Amino acid sequence: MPIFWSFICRSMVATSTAACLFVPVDALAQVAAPTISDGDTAWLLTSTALVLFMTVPGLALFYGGLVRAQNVLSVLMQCFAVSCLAAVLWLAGVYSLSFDNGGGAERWIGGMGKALLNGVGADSVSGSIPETLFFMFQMTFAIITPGLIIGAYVERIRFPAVLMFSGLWLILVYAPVTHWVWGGGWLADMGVRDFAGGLVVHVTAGCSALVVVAMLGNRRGFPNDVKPPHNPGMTMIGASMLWVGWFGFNAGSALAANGSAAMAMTVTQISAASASLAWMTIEWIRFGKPSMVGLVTGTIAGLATITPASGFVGPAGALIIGVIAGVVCFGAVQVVKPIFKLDDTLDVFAVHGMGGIVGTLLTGALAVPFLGGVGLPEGMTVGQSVWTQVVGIAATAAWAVAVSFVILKAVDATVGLRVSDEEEFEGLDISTHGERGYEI
Amino acid sequence: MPIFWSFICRSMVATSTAACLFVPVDALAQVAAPTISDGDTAWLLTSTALVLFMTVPGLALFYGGLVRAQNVLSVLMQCFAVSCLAAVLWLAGVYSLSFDNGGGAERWIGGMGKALLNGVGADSVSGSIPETLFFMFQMTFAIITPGLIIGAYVERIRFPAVLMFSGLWLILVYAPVTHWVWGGGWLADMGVRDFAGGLVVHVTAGCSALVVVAMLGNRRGFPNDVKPPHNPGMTMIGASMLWVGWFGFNAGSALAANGSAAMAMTVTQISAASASLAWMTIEWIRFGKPSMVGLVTGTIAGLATITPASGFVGPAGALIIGVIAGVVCFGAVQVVKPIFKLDDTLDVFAVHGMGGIVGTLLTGALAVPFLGGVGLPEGMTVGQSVWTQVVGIAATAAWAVAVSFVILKAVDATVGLRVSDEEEFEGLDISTHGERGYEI
Amino acid sequence: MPIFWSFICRSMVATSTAACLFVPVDALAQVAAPTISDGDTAWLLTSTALVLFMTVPGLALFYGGLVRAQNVLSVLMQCFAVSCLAAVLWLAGVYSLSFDNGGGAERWIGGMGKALLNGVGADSVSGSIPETLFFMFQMTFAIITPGLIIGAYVERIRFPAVLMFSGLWLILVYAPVTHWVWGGGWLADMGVRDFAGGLVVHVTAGCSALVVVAMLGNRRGFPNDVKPPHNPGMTMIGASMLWVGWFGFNAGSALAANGSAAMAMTVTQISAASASLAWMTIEWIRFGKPSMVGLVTGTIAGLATITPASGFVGPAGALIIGVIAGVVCFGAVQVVKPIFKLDDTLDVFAVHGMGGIVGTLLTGALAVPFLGGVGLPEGMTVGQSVWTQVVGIAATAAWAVAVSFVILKAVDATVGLRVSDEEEFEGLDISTHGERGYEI
Amino acid sequence: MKMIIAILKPYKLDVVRDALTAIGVQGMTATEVKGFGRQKGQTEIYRGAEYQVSFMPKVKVEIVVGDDMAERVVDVVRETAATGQIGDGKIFVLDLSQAVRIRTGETGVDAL
Amino acid sequence: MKMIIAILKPYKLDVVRDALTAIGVQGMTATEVKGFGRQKGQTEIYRGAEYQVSFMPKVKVEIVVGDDMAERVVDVVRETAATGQIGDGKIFVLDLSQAVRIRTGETGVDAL
Amino acid sequence: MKMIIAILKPYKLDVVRDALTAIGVQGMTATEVKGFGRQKGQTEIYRGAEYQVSFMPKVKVEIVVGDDMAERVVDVVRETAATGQIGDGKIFVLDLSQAVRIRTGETGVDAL
Ligand SMILES: Nc1ncnc2c1ncn2[C@@H]1O[C@H](COP(=O)(O)OP(=O)(O)O)[C@@H](O)[C@H]1O
Ligand SMILES: Nc1ncnc2c1ncn2[C@@H]1O[C@H](COP(=O)(O)OP(=O)(O)O)[C@@H](O)[C@H]1O
Ligand SMILES: Nc1ncnc2c1ncn2[C@@H]1O[C@H](COP(=O)(O)OP(=O)(O)O)[C@@H](O)[C@H]1O
Repeated sequence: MPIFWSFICRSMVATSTAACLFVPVDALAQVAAPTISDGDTAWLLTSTALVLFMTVPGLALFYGGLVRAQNVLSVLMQCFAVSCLAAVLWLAGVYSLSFDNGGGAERWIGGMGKALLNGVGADSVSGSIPETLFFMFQMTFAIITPGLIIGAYVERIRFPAVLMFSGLWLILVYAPVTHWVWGGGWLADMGVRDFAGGLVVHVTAGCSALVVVAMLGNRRGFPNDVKPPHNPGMTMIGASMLWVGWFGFNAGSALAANGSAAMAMTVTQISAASASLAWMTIEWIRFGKPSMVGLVTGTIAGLATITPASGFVGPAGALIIGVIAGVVCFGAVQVVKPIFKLDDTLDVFAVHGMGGIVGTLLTGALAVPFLGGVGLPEGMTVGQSVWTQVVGIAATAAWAVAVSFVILKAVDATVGLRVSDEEEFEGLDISTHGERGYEI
Repeated sequence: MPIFWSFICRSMVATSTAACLFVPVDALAQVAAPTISDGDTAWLLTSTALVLFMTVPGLALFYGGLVRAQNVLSVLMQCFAVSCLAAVLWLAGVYSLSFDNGGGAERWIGGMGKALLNGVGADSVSGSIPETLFFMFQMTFAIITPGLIIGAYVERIRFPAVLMFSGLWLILVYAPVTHWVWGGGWLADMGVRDFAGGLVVHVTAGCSALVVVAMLGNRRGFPNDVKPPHNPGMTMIGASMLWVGWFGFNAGSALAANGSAAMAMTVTQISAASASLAWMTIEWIRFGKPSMVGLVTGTIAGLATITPASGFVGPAGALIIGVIAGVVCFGAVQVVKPIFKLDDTLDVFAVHGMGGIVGTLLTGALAVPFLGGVGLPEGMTVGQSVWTQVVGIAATAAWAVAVSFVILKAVDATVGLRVSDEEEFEGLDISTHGERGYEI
Repeated sequence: MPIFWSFICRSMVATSTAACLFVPVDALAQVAAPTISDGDTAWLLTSTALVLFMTVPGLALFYGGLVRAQNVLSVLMQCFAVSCLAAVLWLAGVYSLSFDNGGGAERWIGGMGKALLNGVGADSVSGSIPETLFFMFQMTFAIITPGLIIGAYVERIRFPAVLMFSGLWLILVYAPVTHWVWGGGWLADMGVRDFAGGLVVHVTAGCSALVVVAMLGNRRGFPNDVKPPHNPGMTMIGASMLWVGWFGFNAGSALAANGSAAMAMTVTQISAASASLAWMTIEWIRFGKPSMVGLVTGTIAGLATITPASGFVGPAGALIIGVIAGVVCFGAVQVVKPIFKLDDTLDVFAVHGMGGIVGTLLTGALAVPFLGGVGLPEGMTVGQSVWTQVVGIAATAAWAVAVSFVILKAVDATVGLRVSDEEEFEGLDISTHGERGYEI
Repeated sequence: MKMIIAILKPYKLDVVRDALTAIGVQGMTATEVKGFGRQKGQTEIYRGAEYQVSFMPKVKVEIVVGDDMAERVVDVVRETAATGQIGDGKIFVLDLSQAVRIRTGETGVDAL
Repeated sequence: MKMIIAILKPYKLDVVRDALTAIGVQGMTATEVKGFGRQKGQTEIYRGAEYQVSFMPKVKVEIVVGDDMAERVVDVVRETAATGQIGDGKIFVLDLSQAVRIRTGETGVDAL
Repeated sequence: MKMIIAILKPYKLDVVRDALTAIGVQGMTATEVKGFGRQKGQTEIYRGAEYQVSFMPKVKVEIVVGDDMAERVVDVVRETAATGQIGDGKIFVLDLSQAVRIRTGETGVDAL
């Protein structure tokens, strides 16, 4: 929620009486250099750790428990390797493309002036925190986003394709969209609201996931002859870590340790809890048994959906968002695989894509003060606000789909997308990585 | 360690010279509005994440590893679902009942003025942190407390009973006791000391656990024909997470990032470590082999026992508390199941109940400055202080037992408490949730 | 990176204009008493939790997944029990020996004035944080260091030997070296640089590990007839936790929430990621398959290697360090066991020892501003700086080796080092602890 | 000698074993197996997708006894393992030509 | 009656079972086993150390049928399980002297 | 042909297998089993409660060989598996009426 919001919020703080308790105004006048807040820095250091924790081990476990036992290590490794790759690429230039000033192309993409953190030192400041910390916090978002897509292609993709796709995707999909929304690009100019990544993270990942599935093909045996989750307990551990880590994701996106962060944490919690209960209730009614896998999937749906809204809505809005998230994402799961016959194996689109879309839309409407929100963007009606969000969703989805398609074509033509049938049957653990998950 | 203590502690800070470095006194005089500390806020945001982490996945894993393989998912799900339910109920009114001003009934119960966080916004302040953050931090306590009780009824309870019992229990047991101790009720007035939840969390949960067992009955086959823990490694992971998370629980209860928090963390660590070693030693002597499950059970005993004392005692006191915790809780485990024949399956009373009772008692005595403590409550002798604590324990235990009994009667009469024998044999994973834990 | 660095850094801060925004200078002049920063305190409370999390459950799982299924609990228990023991010993006197003023022996060892935290209360201050917090943060380092050595002796050591060795080792190896490097001893005087424990943690543990192996002997069946890792997924969870926790380790060693901490976090991340990718690439080329166990071992190598450098180098230096870490530690693994025939079972020397050595060396060279570092120690050339580091490494390694040898002799003569062949075959879980890891 | 192979519901293992011990059977060997038969496995539903578990978990017990004991053993297993519900399992009897106790080298019924 | 023991590649279990059901076999019992034979296990490399997995995972299927069916069953198993690659497995046939259905006490082919 | 079934202490599997390979046995099939016999299982204590593990983990090896080899196999197993301690296990020998190699359809001793 990034830098622009942060500047605004910081300037508000600088002129507010309460905050000035800590900042004698005359002192401020004398000193031109920006300064950091140790409290904000402390929280962002923590948030960075929390968001990294979401991917490794959180997301890795959430996904790893759902595949069959012969593929568990491949999933863990995909998450881990993509994390490492994203970290290095973020340093190499993706951060710069996302957040550096793009000059003439500023509406579309950032510049390369901060590639390799060029010119950014330990005393560079961004808002009220060190710039390297902003860099790190944002890096963890760039790590988890391609990680989310993994759920679509597990159990059948070639490992080199994972690396090549994820790398190109970060550069060609993630960086531009991040720049549009958070880096001063055209969606930011339009007033699109995305507090912690409904568009940047969930819509990009969810829509790209569908393209991956379409081009990679379904698992052998899908839909009738596939295996149930081999270790739902592992999935629950992952979901719990995602939940806890999401506090860093959303409340960290306030880029400060303040009331906005606390409220973001509150609405995150309410949405997660109510979406979980909603999903559980639907399963209970529909299938006669409430399942643990369902319950925790609801949690993730609630978390994904509140993400864009988390700095704008209040607790009542969060309750509404949570229940809608549970219902809509549950519904989406019943459509993508059974009806569209698209083997989005771990439901990336249904949970993250739909969650991101719905949450971004609702952000347009539920920020109204009546529901405890911070209010609509200045000068906008609800209709205008929602429309702006629709434009954001459409543009993000279209870009993610189109560019993912091109990348996958390139990957298929070079390193190849899919393993052989034998490798798929034997499982990627042995065939790709030469390891076995359990020797018990 | 709540709001009252927080106000006191904050006002002390406001008048202390050292703290004034950061708060020019004249500025303070001019501004009536309370303000937040970003450092304190950063720590409480973190603490909230840590305490949520204690329940999911911490407690869930701690418990899940101890049951048989056919019930592991049911335990994980119970912990997770109770967390979601508690979060929503906390928002709906339990927070308000606990901490809002109760008007004429203030000695007994809070009001409903803050139900749904009515009137509480991102800029509401509680002590030196946002009120929503206080709300969230306290919510995580309301999540873990009914979670602890789960250990008493695993492997045989109906899932609807879990939800109904936990929900009613939060409203009828947790909210009043919290109000008595931390919300300005009669125990607070008396000067009862409970820094982080010896009474509010551990005594309530531990005593209610016994009632649950008495009414639900023992597991089939108890005590001779029950299964050993199916995955002690899972239990160890959970215990470790509880340990780390407990830093948020106890040091977070200082509601500030200060010396009191640091000391609370210190004594927490010392008690956990020494209780673990005590338990291990006893097992080694008594059974000839020190077990891992025993070691980590000792840790939890040490943590539960230091909880009420953690803001009042010093390192020497913590050593004493830890060793006593290990010995007493070990002893209690040898009594409840083998002698009373009460199948408190995962030893909720012996570890948490006894820990809470012993810790609350010792808080009365060991706060003496001689042992590095903060001193007894003003104007009290050791005897008076201990007596006050005894009253607190007795009142809390009595209320928890009586009201739990009534709730369980109601639950039994409506949704039913216990699964059928076949379901119990087959395991709750399949029979209640339609899932299997391991497909390896 | 401790107290001395902290004082320096604090005094710099106190005289810098930017920082003074928060500290009206005249107020500072009037008040002699040192004061704490709530933001720094918040971050160090968090860091302490993160570093404890590294050992339990992080390291325990990292190691536990690599042994055979019949020893998993013994490894978890060794890590956990050593943690408890270290905590109590740290309080009892090891902290004091490390950081208290040693009077006449100051160059070699601290005093016992702060044993049992004598004279240290909730309001004692160390730098800008409570002293009890400094005590706690450092304790977590004292916990993990003997924990690291466990990897060398798993699957065959007697449990009493684990406790006796670890306890004596903390007193006789860890305390002196810590004092030399961070407590004001002779290496600190020389200007040796070790930001977060390359010498204190990794070189001591890695070198002692080799001595343990030499004296304990290899596992039965080593090298041809030993079992592959029984649960690599567990290892990955542990590695992820180590990664996330390492943010507390390195960025926490700034002892403040500032730009130095943020930069330390940044270089930690870059080194971890690039070492992982380097290791993966080598495996891929050399063995035809990139393994998950290899990838995450690379991560730990990268983390260990950046540790001493993390407060001194910039992102470019971190990239270099990471790649070198991956290559060198991979190479070391191929030497110690296959060529030296030393069954350093979980590669403690190859990963931690070599990582610590290489990182400490590179700290001497890569701190140059040209690579974004903070600069060499005042008045030193690169050659002098590297030479100083060499002396530090040699002294630390020699002390660790010699004293470990003596300790092990004593342990062998008293409680005995090694279990019987039958116990080793049956596995330590049953034979030593009377438990089984999986009952699935 | 006979080798009696019984496929049982897993929770019957203990009671069958106790009953056999009572009539003087000294040893047996049990294996976890997957049974396919008239009794069908459960359906599990994860996120709306149905997974048919085609088998039932069973336990296979192998008991070697002298010819004289064989009938008795079959009867005892049948009596203790039967619940009357589908899936109770089967008993199969094979002829054994030799048995050896590894420890001592004893052969025939002495080896049991 | 005959007890037919087939050692198969694990992924052949489903197709063999379907084929047997199609010819009227009512039940069978499967066990996960480790096979040692001409087909050798994989090599796994962890941190540079090689671990030779000496066995291949196989599934053992036990099918009891009347004498008349036995040959048919052997043929069907052979046809459906064969891939022509080393490690396809074996079929062994034993004579059975008795079979009992625990639920009802039926014996002989009626018990199957 | 004979099917030789050996119940062994698990750690003897490798040495028995090597010895059999040395005398020309080409294949065998191993299963993890639970043994009940004179040798009793461990007691585990968790939080003071005793859990009696009634069985001992054993491994069952099935080896099919021609009649001529059978005695030799039994002897080799006995010699290599014996430790002289209780629980060493048993060897059972059954007659086999047929063996088929699935891959090729070979039958009899050629199939082994
Ligand atoms: N023909 C057979 N050969 C081998 N095992 C069989 C056969 N028929 C049944 N079984 C085993 O017996 C178990 C019980 O059989 P099932 O048909 O379900 O019920 P019942 O024993 O009551 O007739 C099956 O799960 C399977 O393990
Ligand atoms: N003599 C034997 N006795 C028992 N089982 C055998 C024997 N030979 C082979 N097997 C089993 O059959 C499986 C396949 O045998 P293998 O020699 O690998 O290939 P193939 O069946 O194609 O000849 C082995 O893994 C083993 O389980
Ligand atoms: N009558 C039997 N039928 C089948 N298996 C048996 C029988 N008796 C023993 N066993 C198997 O042999 C194993 C060893 O037997 P046990 O009586 O413990 O020792 P020993 O072989 O030295 O006499 C048992 O654990 C069991 O698996």
